[in-house]
Order: sequence, then C-alpha cells, then structure tokens
Amino acid sequence: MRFGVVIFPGTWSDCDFHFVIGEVLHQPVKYVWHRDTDLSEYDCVILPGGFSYGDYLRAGAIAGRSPVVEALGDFLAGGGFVLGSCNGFQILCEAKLLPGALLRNECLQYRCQSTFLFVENAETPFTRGLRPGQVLKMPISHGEGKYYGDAETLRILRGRNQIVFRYCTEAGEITKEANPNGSVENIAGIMNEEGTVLGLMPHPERAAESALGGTDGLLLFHSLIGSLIEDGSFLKR
Amino acid sequence: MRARVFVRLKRGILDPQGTAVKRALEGLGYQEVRELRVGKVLELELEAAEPVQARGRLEEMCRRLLANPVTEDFQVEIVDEGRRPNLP
Amino acid sequence: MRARVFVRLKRGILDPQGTAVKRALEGLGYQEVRELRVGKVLELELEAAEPVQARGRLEEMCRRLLANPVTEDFQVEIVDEGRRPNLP
Amino acid sequence: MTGAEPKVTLDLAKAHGLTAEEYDRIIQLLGREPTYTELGLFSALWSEHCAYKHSKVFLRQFPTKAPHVLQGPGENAGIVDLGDGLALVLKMESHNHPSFIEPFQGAATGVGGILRDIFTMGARPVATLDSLRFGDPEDPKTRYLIGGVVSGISWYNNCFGVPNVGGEVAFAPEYRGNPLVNVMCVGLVRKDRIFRARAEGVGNPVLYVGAKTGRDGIHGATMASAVFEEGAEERRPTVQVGDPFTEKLLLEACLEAMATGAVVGIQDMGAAGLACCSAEMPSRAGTGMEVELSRVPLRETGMTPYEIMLSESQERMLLVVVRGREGEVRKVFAKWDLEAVEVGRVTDDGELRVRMDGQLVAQVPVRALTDEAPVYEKPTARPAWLDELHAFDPLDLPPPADYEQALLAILAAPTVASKQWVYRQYDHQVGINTLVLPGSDGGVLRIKGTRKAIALTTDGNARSVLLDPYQGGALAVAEAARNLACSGARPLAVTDCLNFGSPERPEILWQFSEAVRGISEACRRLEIPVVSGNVSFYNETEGQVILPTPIIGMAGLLEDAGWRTTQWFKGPGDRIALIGPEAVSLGGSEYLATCGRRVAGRLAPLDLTLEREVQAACRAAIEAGLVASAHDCAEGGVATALAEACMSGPGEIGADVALPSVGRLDLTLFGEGPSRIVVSIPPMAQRHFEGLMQEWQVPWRFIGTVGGDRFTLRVRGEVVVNLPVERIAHAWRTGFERYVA
Ligand SMILES: Nc1ncnc2c1ncn2[C@@H]1O[C@H](COP(=O)(O)OP(=O)(O)O)[C@@H](O)[C@H]1O
Ligand SMILES: [Mg+2]
Repeated sequence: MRFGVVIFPGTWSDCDFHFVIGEVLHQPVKYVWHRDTDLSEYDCVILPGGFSYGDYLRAGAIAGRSPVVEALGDFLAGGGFVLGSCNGFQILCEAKLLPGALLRNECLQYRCQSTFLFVENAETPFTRGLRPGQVLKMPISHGEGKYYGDAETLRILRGRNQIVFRYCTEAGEITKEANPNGSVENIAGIMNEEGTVLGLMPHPERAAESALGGTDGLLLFHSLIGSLIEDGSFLKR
Repeated sequence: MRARVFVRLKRGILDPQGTAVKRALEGLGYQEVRELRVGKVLELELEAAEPVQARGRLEEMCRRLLANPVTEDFQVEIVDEGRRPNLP
Repeated sequence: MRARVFVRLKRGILDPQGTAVKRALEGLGYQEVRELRVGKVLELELEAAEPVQARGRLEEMCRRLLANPVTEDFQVEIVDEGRRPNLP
Repeated sequence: MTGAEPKVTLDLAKAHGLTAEEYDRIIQLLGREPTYTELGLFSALWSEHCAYKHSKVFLRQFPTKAPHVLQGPGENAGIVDLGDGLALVLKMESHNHPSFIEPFQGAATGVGGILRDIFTMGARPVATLDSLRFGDPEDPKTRYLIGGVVSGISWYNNCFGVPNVGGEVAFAPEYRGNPLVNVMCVGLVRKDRIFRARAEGVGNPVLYVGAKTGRDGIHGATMASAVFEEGAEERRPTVQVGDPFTEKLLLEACLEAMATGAVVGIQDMGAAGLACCSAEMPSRAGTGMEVELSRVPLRETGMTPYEIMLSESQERMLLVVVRGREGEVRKVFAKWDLEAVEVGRVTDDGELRVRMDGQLVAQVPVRALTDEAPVYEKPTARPAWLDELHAFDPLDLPPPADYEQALLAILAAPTVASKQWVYRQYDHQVGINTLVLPGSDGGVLRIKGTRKAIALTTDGNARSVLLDPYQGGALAVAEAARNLACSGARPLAVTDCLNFGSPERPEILWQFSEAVRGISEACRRLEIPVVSGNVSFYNETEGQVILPTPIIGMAGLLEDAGWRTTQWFKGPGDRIALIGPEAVSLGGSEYLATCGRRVAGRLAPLDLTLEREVQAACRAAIEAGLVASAHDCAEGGVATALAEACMSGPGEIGADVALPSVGRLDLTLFGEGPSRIVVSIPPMAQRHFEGLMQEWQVPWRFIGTVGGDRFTLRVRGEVVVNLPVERIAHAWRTGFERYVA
C-alpha cells in the first residue's frame, strides 16, 4: 500500500509517520509537499500532527485551504483514503472533509498524555481489524482538541455510525474523567460518510512500537492495509 | 482604508476562556461582570477603492478563512475610509 | 450595560499571528491587505449604574488583569448603556 | 561618518554600562572616539553576557577536553561523539530577567534561543529540558509567573515540535522577584555535517535569514542615553515576542541549506543580535566583515544603524555561504517562505565595517570587540554569615512529634511534589524516540538506526550551594551523574547554567568561584568534560539576591537502549537495596526547610571516589539486567526516595522497609547525603546482585521488599511509618498542583 505523508509549514509528525510506515510496517511511503496536487501515486494520504502555520488563526485553518488539501476531493473520488491525526484532524474539519470543529481544550491548557479509546465503529476500513468496544491505548498531544458539532451534526454522526473513537477509561467506560479535552460525547475520532476519511486527535504513530509504550496505533494501519487488499482497490489502481 | 473584523464563538457554544476571565475578575472583586466572552478582532489596513466593495471582499475573506462557520460568527466594520491607521 | 474591551499588541511588537494570516489571505488572492494585526475583544455584560463609573472600573480591570501592560494596549468601549446584549 | 547620531561622551558610555577605564580602552583601541553605533557595539560585546568578563578567569578551571569531545566551549554549543558517525550537541541557557518582566514571552523566547544554538551547529534538536526556580507558590505573583513561564515553554516547545524530556522545578522565597528559567537543548548531527559560527572565505557573501528586524529588546542603554526626545515612546525597545512557527521553518530551511554544501558558517542572532554575529563570526575565522544595513529586512520604519545592529528580534540567523552559490541557498529559504538577503561579505582585513546606505557608520577591528574585551579578576570574599549558618545544628531542634505527618509534609512540599501539572503541558514524544518520559531520574531517548540511547538530566540544589558553594557545585555534578547512572547511562558531557547575583559583590563572586571550583573538581574526578554553558549574573531584585544556583545539565550514553531503567518499583516480591554510604545530614535538607522553616547547618561529606564507584556499581547491575528500578536519594532523604519509588510509576505499589539507623529517627528517614541509590531487584537476580556488589566493594544492603498497598518504614524493629500508598501518593500528587490548578 502506497502512503503519502503531507508536510505543511509547521508540521512535525511527518517524520514519525514516515518512520512507522516505512520502518515498522515496511510499506512504501513518500513525503508530499503542501503545494503538490498530484496524489495519483498514493493509496492513502496522511495529514500528520504539528502546528501548521503555527495554528495562528485557528488550528488547521490556513493549512485547510492549501493546494494539497484542495486536491483531496479528487483523490478520494478516485478511491483514495485519508488519515488525519491531531493537526491533520483539525485540517480535515477546517477543510470540511469532516464535519464539526476542534476547539481549545476545555482546561485551556495543552495536554500531552496517554489516553484510552473506545472503538465505536469497527467496520471502517481503518478499524476493520478491531472489535467493537475494544479499548486502545494511544497518546494525545494538543491544545485544541475539543471536538464540537452542533446537535444536528451529532445526530447525523451517530445515525451514520461515523463516530469511530471515544475517550474512555482503561476499562472502557466513557466518563467525564476519561475525557482529556472536553470533547462533546467524548469524541476522539470520526470519519466521513463513505468511511474513506478518518480524523482523530490521538497519535497512532506514537503507539507503534512496544519500546515506546504500546502498539495499538499499528492496528489502524493493519486494518487499512487489510481492507485495501481485501476489497481489491489495491489492484484497481 | 481601515477595517475591523470581529470573530467570536457563536452564542450557545461554551467559552471556557471567557468563563475563566470572568472568574478571575470576580476574584479581584469585580462582581458586576454578569457575562464575559472572548473573541478575536483583526485590524486590517486595505488598499481598496470604496467601502462597499471592501466590505464585500472582507466578508468573503471571513467566509473563506477568517471565521469557522461551524463555531464562529463574524462582523465586518469599516473604521476609516481613507487615512492610514492610527490606533491607540 | 454592555461593553467591549479591545486588547491588542502594542505597535512595534511582533505579531506572528497577524503576519501568518496576512500571508494566508495573500495566498487566497487578497492582495489588497496591506497590514493585519490580530487582537482580542472581550464582550462584557455589566451590572452598572452609569457609564462613566463603568468605564473607570473597566479600565481598572484592564490594567489589573485583562491586558498585559508590557506588550498590550487596551481600549474600552461602552456599547449599550441599558439593554441586554444582542450580538450578531 | 554620519553626523545624525548623538555625540559620544564618557557619560553616554557610562549609560551604556561601560566603565571609564573601559571607555578609555575603546578610545585606545580605535585611536579615536567611537561613533554612536560603535559605542553600541562595544557596550553589547563587552557586556557581561557576551564577554563573560567577570567569569572567564574562573571558567578556565573546567575540564573541557576528552577524546570524545568534538567541540568544547567557545561555539554556540558543545559537541560530543556518540559513535556510529553521530554526534550529540548540547547547551543550556537562561532567560531569567525576560521571564520576570513577561513570563510567557520571556520563557518562550528562552526556548527559541537555545533551540537556535543547537541547530546552528547543523543538528536537529531532539530534546529539551527545563530547570525552573520560583518563589513561594503561596504568593499570587509567583503563581502568575509559574503559569506564564510554563505555558510559554509549552507553547514554543510544542509548536516547534521538540520533545521535552525532563527538568526540575524548585521553590525558595529568594526567587520571588527573580525566577530562574534555564532551558537545555540537545541535538543530533552527523559527525561530517557539523557547522560552526565562522566567517571563512574572503569575498564570501553574508546572508541574513529569518524574521524581520524590529526594535525588540535593544540594549536598555538606548533609553538611558536620553538621546531621543522626540518620539521617545515610539522608539522604546519592545519586549521580544517569540514566533515558534517561523523558528520551525528556520530549522528546516537551515538544515536543508546546510545539506547543499553551500553554507560555510552560521550563527544565530541572539543576544546583541547582528552586532554579536558580525563580530564573533569573523573573529573566530581571523577574517573581517562588511555589512550594509539598508539591506536588512526591517519590520519597523526609521530604525537607526544602532538599533539595527543591536536589535534582539528572534528567529534570525546570519549565514556565510560560498560565493556563487547564494542562489541555491536562497531557493531553499524561499521554499520555506523565508527571506534570505545578502547583507554583506567576508573581508580579509580583520575589520568590521558597517554601512547604512553606503555611508560608513562603524569601523572596528573585530578583535577589539571580541578578544580585546576586558577580563576581570574581581575580589572575592567568603561571607561572614556562613559561620552562623554552619553553627546551627539541626539536631538541636526537637524531633517531629509524628513521623507520618512529617513524611506527608515533605512529599507535599512543592519542591518535592509531583510536577506532572508542568510536564503534561509539554509534548514529550514527538520524534518517537522517548523511551523514558519525564517523571523519572533521567529522560531517555533512543537513537534511531542504532542500538544506543541517550539519557538526559538537569540538577542543582541551591540550598547546598548556599551552605557550601564548593561542595554544592560538586554535588550538582555528582547528582546529575547519579541520575544518569540510575537511568542506565554513562555520563558523556556537562553543560551548565550558573545563576548568581551581582559579581561585583565579593561575597557573590566568592560563591561563584567556589561553585565553579566544585563543579570542576567533580567533573575532573568523574571524568565528565564541560562542553558548553552559560553564566547569568545580576539575579537580584530590590536588594534580594537569589540563592546561588548552578544548574548542571548532563547527557549520558546507553550502549544498549534496553538497559534503560526507571525509578519506580515494578513488581511485588522484588527486594529493595540501598547502595551507598550511611553519612547523611539534616543541614540544608528539605526536612529542615519544610518542617523547621530554615536553611542552615552543614552538609554530609561528598567522597567523589565513592560516588564514582557507587554509580559504576549501579550501572554494572543495570547492564547485567539485575535491576528493576533505580532511584537516587535526593531532597527528602531515603524515606522520600522510597516513597517516590512506590508512587511515581504508572501504578502504585507498596513497600516494607527496615532502614538502617544512623542516629536520630528524623536523621535516618530524612537526612540527605550524596552517593545513595535505592534499587529494586527481582528475586531471581538477588544472588547475582549480591555477588556483583561484593565485586564492586561498595557499601550496600538489602533493606526491604516491594509489594502490598502500604508504605511501611521500620527502624530498629519499630514501625515508624505505616501509611496506605494511596495516602502518600495523594499528598505528593496534590502538593504542587493545589497551588496552580
Ligand atoms: N558556565 C559555562 N561553562 C562552560 N562554557 C560556558 C559557560 N558559560 C559560557 N560558556 C561558553 O561560552 C560560549 C559563549 O556562550 P554564550 O555567550 O552563552 O553563547 P550565546 O551567544 O549563545 O549566548 C559558549 O560556547 C558557551 O558554551
Ligand atoms: Mg548562541
């Protein structure tokens, strides 16, 4: 499976994703510059974490209008997958590729810590290898990760099963204490209606080697790679 | 031409920063503050022929970048139609 | 009573936010922006008898908490002397 | 020369912080009166900050050489060889005064400055650590400073994208008006890609890159000189504001430009900005430099040559590139949306020539600004009040009525209590190298592509330096090395940040000289070279001087990343051992400060030979795979170290320990002394461990067992502490956070 990792000015998880995909998963991976618009050589494009454009207006706002992001529409239409983590999630929301928005953490502070994620939907290409209700351990690192959607958006998200991950306790309870940033309904990650775009605040690339505290992040990639091979789109392209 | 753009959280969206500032003011003895919300103001100096057109452009900037329609409202104000800014 | 407090970086102080937003607007084709600075606006609803006194209190709040005197200027505006706020 | 500038007089020179003798010397060096801009150059480069004029003679004692040292003091940062073609770049710097004036921006720009020091050497920053000192957190002003400093560090660090892997926060009333913000950064560089701040190659162009120049942080002397009546307000130098986003672009662009091979030398424009770079770079290379100020990108209008030369605007660099290859470099910077402007060239005559619109505004031999800077050996005097402090015997105080309460009080003391509130605001994993996160004795990072890892720590205990600056300095080194040993690492190098009061006071300078002597001795005996550092003098506000606070930053190497060890107990049944000597004292201890509200007494002795052996024995046991946890005994004594081992890990676990009595109970529990390490040993490894300790011939003994949910301490068969771990953990977790949450 061919991955492209986008670099915006201010991105910093680019190298980490590149390393995990190339060195841990042994998949072909290249960097994509934010001004590039030809994504035809990739199966999955990753929007990594960081502070694109310093997050100076709103997190992800300026990057959300860049050429590479504009090109994602066609890329998706052609059968591609997009994964946005942390700043990448913020960018996807800003670009309207995912509904809702990410606001400043309710505690008004940056948070770098380990979190547990409740797998809400295990039927997406990114989570197919997981069990519904499975609890994953993945770190977060952000100051603006409070997911917000209005009542209508939430209703649609729920109705279409687009909520993929919620923050939970180690035992899998979705509680206020387990919510590190005040996200509505503990939402940590959502996908688009088609299931081809996943956005999440946690960092799967930081949970990809046991020496670094866990490998649950790899499960997303395994699912995705498995999905692609299974549904044949790997061969189509 | 000089303009101001206000960008603020929509009513109904929790403003924890506003709440924190209000609480801090109360702590300092300012009990009279009943409500407080924190927003952004962008002060722009524009090369623009005339206010109506400038306003149109500014509103477009807001829709395209400056405000997030999911969470924010915006408001455009033309402050000064000609001179260079001379802010306090 | 409704009031607005503007808090902005003093002239001469670097405004990285403003610079980034200006450049982003240029990138979107808004070449007319010659200068852009980002500030804060606090919208307050106050329990106060009369504007002069309210203004005094607000300026005090600015000096004590709302603005950082080292880097920021502030400006107080009484928007509405009586009614409840009704923001856009 | 330009006539628009004020006439230089002795008074003006004095207003610039120069003495009459220094001013005479300038006239002598130039053979004439300096111009206004020239005066600015001298005042900046001959300042304490740039010239180290009061400290230089003392700093010469530092051992700075070792086979693995690739760059010692004298450059932007020090460098040591890691093997495998890699090198580690390290440096620590203070931003104390700016952080008091504006805590958020002051601390943020402190991080920015030290990051630039690392990447100017060609290295990618891989970790930061922050060592902070504040007044009593009961004080609202202090709480405001803590909040501002921590969020400033958090903002810059996180936005730039470097993991913070450690640091310290300690409190004492003496820091109330003068908090300390010391930040250390380390970077990784390929050995063949190291860059230096040298202006080599006559005729080579000088490029200005990065942010535009404003009137930020210009030497306060500008104001004092009272030359600008008109529009004085407008011209007032402003606080430096950080822009971590631009810094991140600058990092990527610099490393990419360096990789082209077109860069000859590079230096960041930090303190004293362009003045410093344009003098130091040619001085190191034995060349000269010409700059044309009208080409410098400016953020503000009407800036004078003086202001442009002395501006401390952040996120800027000066590059010397190969003539003819400017285009390649410019292209790289353009890719990253940064300006790269040719502002001058390297010359062969040893002069710095500064022009504005073609008109000469300054011409000074670069050596006059650098090598000819004054160096003083000012008088030192041992303060008389030391005798009084030493005369106090903590054992004259009655022992505590309740040892459990005393322990809880120490664990809840802000200096000892958990600093999670601080470091959870810092990213500590970006780069996916962090094997040991903040919260253990040392942070540990793997080095990708090798089996190796590095361990990092900062340490400094000002109370012991106050009571005995010589031993206090040595103790800081010993403690830092011990923290690395506990992490499984062999120390490689020291960077330091020496925070003191005014060196013009003999008592302060004595503290400084003694501390430097102690650091030097410990570094020599433990064989750890000093490769970089920073001196911060004049840390006093309104007559209140800070505690003498030398901070030691240390980097160590683990040949095998698998050796990394953390400080917390792992499994029930593991045996607990105490390695090290018995000698402890309550003099200057946390117990005395917390329960007795004073800093006095004498320190327990430091035996550097024993220290070295204890560390080596601990490391040997770790390398042999026998050790489940290792934790150094520091503030709060062995009782505190044991408690921390129970509760600082991901899960809480109890321990039952019989402490060897060393006299009174409070001394036994809370007495502090060097060279002591608490380790835990899985039962299977016990025999092997015993054998190994025998071999190393260090004092040690088994003192207890890990397990259960209670923390129990016995002395001479008597239970003196028996508390649920939950209880001690609560005290420790909330002790600091209660002030700031
Ligand atoms: N306390 C010290 N110990 C060792 N080296 C020091 C010390 N203080 C300064 N140096 C060295 O002197 C040189 C100049 O340091 P400094 O002026 O702090 O650099 P910068 O220009 O980055 O502020 C550096 O190489 C630094 O490592
Ligand atoms: Mg430097």
